[in-house]
Amino acid sequence: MYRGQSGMWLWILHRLTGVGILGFLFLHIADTYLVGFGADYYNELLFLYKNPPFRVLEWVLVGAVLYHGFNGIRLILMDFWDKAVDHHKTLVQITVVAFFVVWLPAGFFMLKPVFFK
Amino acid sequence: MSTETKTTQHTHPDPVARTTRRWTRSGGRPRPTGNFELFSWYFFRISGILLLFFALIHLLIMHLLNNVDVIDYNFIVQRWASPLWRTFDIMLLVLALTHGLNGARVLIYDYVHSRGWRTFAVTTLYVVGILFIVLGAQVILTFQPQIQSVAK
Amino acid sequence: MATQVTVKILRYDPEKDKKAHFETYTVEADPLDRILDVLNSIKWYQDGSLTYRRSCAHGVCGSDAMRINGRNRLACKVLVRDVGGDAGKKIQIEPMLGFRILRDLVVDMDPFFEKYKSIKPYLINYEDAPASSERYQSAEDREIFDETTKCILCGACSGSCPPYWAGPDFVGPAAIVNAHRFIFDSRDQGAAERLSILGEGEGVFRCRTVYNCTDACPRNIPVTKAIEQIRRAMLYNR
Amino acid sequence: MYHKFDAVVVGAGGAGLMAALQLVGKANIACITKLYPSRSHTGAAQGGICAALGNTEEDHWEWHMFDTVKGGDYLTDQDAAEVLARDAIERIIEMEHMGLPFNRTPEGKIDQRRFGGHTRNYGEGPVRRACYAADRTGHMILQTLYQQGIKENVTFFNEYHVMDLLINNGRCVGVTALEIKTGELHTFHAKAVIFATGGFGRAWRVTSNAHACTGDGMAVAYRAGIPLMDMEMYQFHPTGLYRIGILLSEAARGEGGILRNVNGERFCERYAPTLKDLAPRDMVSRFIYQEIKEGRGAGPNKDYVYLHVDHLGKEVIDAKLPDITDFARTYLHVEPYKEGVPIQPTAHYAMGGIPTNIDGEVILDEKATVLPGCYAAGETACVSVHGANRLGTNSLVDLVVFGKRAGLKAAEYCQQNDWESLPANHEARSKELLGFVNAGASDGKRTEIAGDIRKDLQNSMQDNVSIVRNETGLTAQMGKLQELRERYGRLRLQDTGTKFNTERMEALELGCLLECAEAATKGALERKESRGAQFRDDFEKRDDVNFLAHTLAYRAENGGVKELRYKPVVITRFEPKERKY
Ligand SMILES: Cc1cc2nc3c(=O)[nH]c(=O)nc-3n(C[C@H](O)[C@H](O)[C@H](O)COP(=O)(O)OP(=O)(O)OC[C@H]3O[C@@H](n4cnc5c(N)ncnc54)[C@H](O)[C@@H]3O)c2cc1C
Ligand code: HEM
Ligand code: SF4
Ligand code: F3S
Ligand code: FES
Repeated sequence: MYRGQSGMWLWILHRLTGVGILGFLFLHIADTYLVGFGADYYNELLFLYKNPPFRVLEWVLVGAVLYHGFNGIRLILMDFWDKAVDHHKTLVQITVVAFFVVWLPAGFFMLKPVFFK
Repeated sequence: MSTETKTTQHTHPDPVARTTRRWTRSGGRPRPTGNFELFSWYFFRISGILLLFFALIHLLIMHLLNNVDVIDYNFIVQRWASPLWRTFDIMLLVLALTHGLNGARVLIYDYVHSRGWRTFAVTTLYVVGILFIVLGAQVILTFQPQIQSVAK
Repeated sequence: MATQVTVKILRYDPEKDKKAHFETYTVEADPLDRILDVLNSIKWYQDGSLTYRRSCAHGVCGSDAMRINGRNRLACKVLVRDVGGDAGKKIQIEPMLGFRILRDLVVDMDPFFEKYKSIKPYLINYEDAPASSERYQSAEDREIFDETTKCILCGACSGSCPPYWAGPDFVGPAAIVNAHRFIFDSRDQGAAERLSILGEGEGVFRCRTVYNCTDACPRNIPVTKAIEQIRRAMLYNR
Repeated sequence: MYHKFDAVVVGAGGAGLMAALQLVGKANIACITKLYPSRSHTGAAQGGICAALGNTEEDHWEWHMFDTVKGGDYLTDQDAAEVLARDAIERIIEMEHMGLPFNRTPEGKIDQRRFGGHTRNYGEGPVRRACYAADRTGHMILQTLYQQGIKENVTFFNEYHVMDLLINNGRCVGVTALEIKTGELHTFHAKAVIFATGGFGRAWRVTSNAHACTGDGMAVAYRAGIPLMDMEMYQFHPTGLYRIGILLSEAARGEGGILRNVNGERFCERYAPTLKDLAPRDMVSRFIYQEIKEGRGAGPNKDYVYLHVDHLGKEVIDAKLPDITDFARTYLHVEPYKEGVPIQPTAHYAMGGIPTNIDGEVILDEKATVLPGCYAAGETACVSVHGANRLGTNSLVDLVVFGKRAGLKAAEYCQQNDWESLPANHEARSKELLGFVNAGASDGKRTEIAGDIRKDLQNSMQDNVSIVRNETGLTAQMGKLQELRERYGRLRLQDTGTKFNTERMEALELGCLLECAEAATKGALERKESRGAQFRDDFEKRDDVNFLAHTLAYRAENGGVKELRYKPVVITRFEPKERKY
């Protein structure tokens, strides 16, 4: 094992979330394809998505996209702004904080109807 | 103090701009390398920024403001009644897929080393990728709401 | 003020072992001793077969890059007290990742140097040099590539880079740093050649901005920054 | 394995690489080195390389030559010093053209700075003569030359340890070398061999030298019957980091750094009113020795003084002395911005070595008889440009000036001469040596530990053959070395492997150190005078009547110094005078 510092862990997560989202995207295209067959098929499938565990997964998905997106912005900053590289640590901190600041409240709103109904 | 302190060095704010100007001046400008990797890298950034816009709005609308309690066939029907949303979704689909497939390609290059397997994996990736773009696009573009559902 | 220091070292002898394994040693050391001194005292007084490279002993020759407590470091630039060895913490030493192990902490550096050579690490200038004077260069132009001239080719950066571990072909940050040293030298005219080499599949675009390299570099070279500058130079000069 | 090359260069430091580059295109060449070229100790050189370019103020090569001769306490061969000072200018320009990134003046020329012992107008005051690349000049030279080697496709044999020099019919015909990775013995058959293997600082306890600086080239030549010249002239650099000896370059003082004793007094003023802290190294080292001896040292043992750069300001320190200050922080946890750095003199540079003429040809006796096909350059050689004391920055010049000359001469020799066959049993001596070392693994009576012998050697050399020497110490040291040589005969070996057996390499290196130490001690014992690095408190005066001559030490067949001979000094322009600064 290499005890990499922050950059390495952020990169691993970026990769995992990227692949994760891609996987979900395939699924999502497939299910949306059902729309073409008519309402019954589609609405039946949606039932699956309405399961509480699925709702939590949905929140995780939102998290993945948020994280991947925010971290992507950090990478783009590093690429195009020479000084950003010098502030690597600060940028990492900002990314992580920004992610949680958005993701946790989002979770509250998304899961409220599931658990407090 | 000695005079040496006067030779303080000024760092140019942007070394890249400074040196590229030099190449242009001296005519030693790098040849276009026609490289796919540069394009791929750049595409990650461009599509990433666009995706940030599309994906976040998509998430906001579909998962936060609304959610699966509200979303059903009819919801889709109403949404795709507007060509604007159809365009939006088609953009999202194409960008996310090309961006994601590009990412998967990078992964293959990292972890699949034998020439044969690599070609195989990348080919499969492209085939599946194109298939899904076509499937997705077909739904979004050709979708016709079915009357009885609207009536329900 | 000598204290007892415990070190755990990954050992591998191609003539005896099938697999690498850890061995633990206890040595007397001063908190201000280098890890290299600790290795030396094991080799000289406990186990002569312990194998590692070393020369300068003060971080300028690049011989002894290895993984110390999980991170690539020069053994001669880490003191016992920097890693808490004097406070009873166990110190773990392993060879670098991403290289073939020849024996114990010694790894095969040949591929690394081949990659270095592949980026044409020498001044390319097609014009005749002035007969009896230097080529002029402003202090500002000299400053632009100052950092990357510091590289001692220790390999700590490449050995810390996940894409380098993953693929045997990636030229790696060290080679890129050395390309930067020439690409941004106002006297050099080989930028085009080097950029086209680095623009290929195994060049700068394999870097995923992991930043381990910059953390690992014992010469404090902003490696990632150099890589970014090259990528931008490529983009803006198509 | 057998290899055949027109020329073989042993060592890939500054001298070896420069020599190798001269042979490209003229001869089929190989460069053999026990380290990867970029690991050579030339890379550790910090401060600068001097040449009278006159970029920042008036300067002339004659002044440089004078300083070199005077700095060497008139033991310098003046024909060689002249070559050095003249050629230096061209070599610096040549390296700049190769791409060496020197620091620049505001006009874009190579910048220059002050260095110890370099003066204006024959001693009037300090002059800016040292060209530099921050404080990693040697690193940049090594990199640049190695890069040229890559460009010119020089064949490198990396991590091959040269063990023996082969001579047949009075001509040098090649070397044998051990491939470290496999443990295999290789023979390199060649018309010309160039030695550039660096110094032997590891014979002392406190040294600025790398672990690899074990005088291999000197010892190999010595064993093959070549004498070693002026080995007693070993330089102690005044400013080594306390206890560990890592060098803080003279550049620190060149940029205005100051030495102070425990009372904060700038003591150099007292001893050398004109040049003060920038007096030559042998002198400043003695000043420090004197301060410590008289109880003005700092620390619990009162055994170090301080180097101050804090008054120079952050910008100067960061721009011009970054590495040096980094060393202080890393190894002593001292902050040079704010406080003095504890320093003590450190074993640094061998003025002596394999004797050569000004073309780098190895010579065999006081009549300068040449050994055909054999060359040497760099620290391992003794031309002698440094005489009894080398000036700062003159070594790097030596490497490139005489490295180049040796290379050119060897190229000429290769083109003009035919092959000479290898001697019968050419591997016998190497195999015997290897056999001896390897037997340490199986022979139960072999109980001596290399680490102990090395430690004893280093401690005793530090005590007896360092800055101040005398009859008692030197005689004791001869006895000690005899004892160590005997103990070496009972050397134990734990590692029985063939691949990458570094314990074996270290044993071989220790043998080389012992040879060099003995030649140095014997030379110092017999030189009953004080001159440059050789300071005898029992003979405090320089004695030009008896000792204005180079020592040549010859080895006895079964070890030990057989005899000393003396070779006259070449004097052309400057008559010996008393040395004052
Ligand atoms: C810390 C420090 C700072 C210095 N600063 C300066 C300075 O500022 N200015 C200045 O002029 N001088 C300076 N010097 C002195 C100068 O750097 C050295 O004298 C010089 O670099 C020696 O170069 P070289 O080419 O002779 O040998 P090295 O660079 O030591 O190279 C020796 C080569 O020989 C090879 N070798 C050795 N033994 C064998 C063997 N048995 N088989 C095969 N290969 C072998 C090694 O692998 C290596 O490649 C400094 C020295 C030190 C230690
Ligand atoms: C939300 C906005 C997004 C942004 C800003 C963004 C940004 C980026 C960037 C900059 C990279 C390049 C990383 C690098 O070169 O090291 C990248 C890689 C990647 N992205 Fe995205 N992305 C976004 C959305 C997506 C989506 C929706 C997917 C899935 C379909 C995705 C999948 C991937 C994958 C698989 C990679 C490759 C990861 C790797 O090589 O480690 N991304 N992203
Ligand atoms: S960039 Fe730094 S870590 Fe990488 S090889 Fe050079 S000195 Fe070592
Ligand atoms: S660790 Fe590797 S991925 Fe890039 S930023 Fe450094 S080269
Ligand atoms: S021994 Fe030279 S870098 Fe550590």
